Amino acid sequence: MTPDPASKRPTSTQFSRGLGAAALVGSAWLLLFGLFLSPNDRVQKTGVRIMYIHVPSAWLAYLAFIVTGLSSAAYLWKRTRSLRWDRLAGASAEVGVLFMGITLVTGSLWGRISWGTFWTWDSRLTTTAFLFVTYIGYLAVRDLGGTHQQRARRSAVLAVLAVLEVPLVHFSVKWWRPLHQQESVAEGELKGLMLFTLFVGLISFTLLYVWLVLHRQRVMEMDDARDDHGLDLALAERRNEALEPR
Amino acid sequence: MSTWRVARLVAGKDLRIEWRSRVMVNQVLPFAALVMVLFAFALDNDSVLTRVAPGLVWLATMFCLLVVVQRLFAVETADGALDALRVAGVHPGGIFLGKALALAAQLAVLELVLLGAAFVLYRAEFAAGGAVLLVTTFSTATTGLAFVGTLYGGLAAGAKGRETLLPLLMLPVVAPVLIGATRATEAALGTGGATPSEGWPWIGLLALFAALFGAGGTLAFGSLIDE
Amino acid sequence: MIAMLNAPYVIGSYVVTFGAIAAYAWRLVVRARRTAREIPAEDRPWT
Amino acid sequence: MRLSDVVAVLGGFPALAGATLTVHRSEILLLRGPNGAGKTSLLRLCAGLLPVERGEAVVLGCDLANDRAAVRARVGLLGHANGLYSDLTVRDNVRFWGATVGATAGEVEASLTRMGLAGRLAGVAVGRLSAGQRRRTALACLVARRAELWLLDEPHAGLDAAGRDELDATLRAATTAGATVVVASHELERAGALATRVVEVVGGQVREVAE
Repeated sequence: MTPDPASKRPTSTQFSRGLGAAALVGSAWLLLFGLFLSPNDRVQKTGVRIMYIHVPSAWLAYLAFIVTGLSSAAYLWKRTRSLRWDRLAGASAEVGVLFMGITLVTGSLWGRISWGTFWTWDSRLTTTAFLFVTYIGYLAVRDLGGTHQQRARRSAVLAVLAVLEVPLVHFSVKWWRPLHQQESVAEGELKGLMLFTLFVGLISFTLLYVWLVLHRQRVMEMDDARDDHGLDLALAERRNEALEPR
Repeated sequence: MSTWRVARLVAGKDLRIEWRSRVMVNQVLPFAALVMVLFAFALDNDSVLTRVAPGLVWLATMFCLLVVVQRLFAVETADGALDALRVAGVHPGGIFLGKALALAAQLAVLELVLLGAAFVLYRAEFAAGGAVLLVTTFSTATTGLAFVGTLYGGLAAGAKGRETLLPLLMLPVVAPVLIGATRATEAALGTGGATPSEGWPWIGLLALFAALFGAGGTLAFGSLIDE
Repeated sequence: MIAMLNAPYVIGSYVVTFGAIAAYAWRLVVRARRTAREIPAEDRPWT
Repeated sequence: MRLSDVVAVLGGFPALAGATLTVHRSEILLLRGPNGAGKTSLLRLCAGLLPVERGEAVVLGCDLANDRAAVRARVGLLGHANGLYSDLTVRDNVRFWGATVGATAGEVEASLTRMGLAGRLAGVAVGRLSAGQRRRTALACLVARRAELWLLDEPHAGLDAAGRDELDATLRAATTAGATVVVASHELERAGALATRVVEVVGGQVREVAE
């Protein structure tokens, strides 16, 4: 007897399975190159190895928030209004928060090695921390309840406001401590195998991002469908209530 | 009814409520003074206190902002007045501007008291040359805070009783005001050898902040309090 | 190689990263299975 | 006002499950039915507070699905909550709600008199009033709002005999002036005498009641 594959992996398709496999292979490569095959950096020594995960996760987190902002705008715009945009925004924000959390943890571990401290009030770091908190708030607002349309409208407005907020926070923090080192990451110095490893990291994080968002978004769609389905059942029950003799 | 008339009506109503209930005078201002005293306990050093006085004034303002915003929307949700406002069909942008106006007026009083407390308790020094900058800083920062406070307060109130979310949503957003207003106030008071000319760029940031959230709030407030 | 300077920090960051992603992905799959049982197949248009 | 097969959802629960109802101009319609039948939801839906999930709802000639803003200013809703500011006086409350539709000072005073609130009571903060007096104040606000469609949820609750008489007279006067009134009430005798038509709400649906 073969189990129904659809119920074991309800959110996967051939495409997403391929994507997942590619993401796994990419991650394995990243581990291999990042931890073993790539050489130590002259300046950063072993610290550079953290960069292979830190930089891609930071980039993808920013990309995720851009996707959230754009799809929220697409939801608010009347002609493209669809709950699909809302779900994409939500899924992307959730994965973005995950990656941003990873960015903060790996960043402070890297900072401990390179600067001797877990945290500095660098504008990039601080903006990142604020983004993290802002999108945690965004996810909390998504959970507030109400109809799907209410959820979508509230959170879309919030996401667009967050887009306004980010540059303001960034520039205010930047002017606040102007004397700090500008470049915290020495991407420009990476060459050869190190650059290749960073590239592997970027590819595999992109694959992971797409896979996670795709599945998260499908789970949300199922949740929404379940709510609608529940409504139909409740509706039928409610109608029977009226038929009962009094 | 025009947006401005709605704004005037709502602001007048909120200030009248404030005048009658005296929550600001009897509760928020004592709380603000208390916070200023507690800062002194925590920092326990006169020269440090004088140095950080502008920052503490604005930090205390942020804390009180949370309290005032919650009160601002509690009067609407307590007896279903928010629903009634929605049914009354008044322009939501007008409600936003009106409530922001009332909030700004209350914040202005609060900030005056906090600034006075900083002079008395922390021995902050006043430089006459920075008076214009000081007034400009306080008015632009207050405008920005009032817009953000009303916007996020409305979001929390529209979401029915989830006011606990307010600090999490609002504090990250007002961070630029905290930074900008602190630096500009330092420049105006000459704290730590700062000069007024260092303060003016921050006014630009504060004004941009106020303009962005004022416009955003007027447009978006309807969809936040609706339903 | 693996016996390197600051190994706890480097390895720790890899463990945190892939641990967090794997935990999140696992949670997604579990949730998907649970929800899928409650809805008819036609509500999954991608299959 | 016309509802056809309207479904409305409140917190995932179908408060209205296919309600169909037509209300004519100048009618006083009584909604009766057990608790939880959907009376309040029906009123809130007509006021544009509850979104129409399915079906069609046309109120005062405007489709609620896309023109709620146009309806809102023209209806008056008295829900379970009074929608009053407890720190303000009776007069201030009526003046504020009247001002949202541009009522003059004379109209405000007339509304206060109508509900027996003129005089000393008008200067008292709403928070210090009894429940019945608050209800009167809310009704006075509604009078000042000059609505074309009055939606009243248990308006008689808490009112004394004089207040009920004043309310009934007010509603009759409003319908004579061309307004339409929908009342949800459990006090069938009182409201039944007032109403020109009665329907029953059960299980989120509306049933006509044979006279």
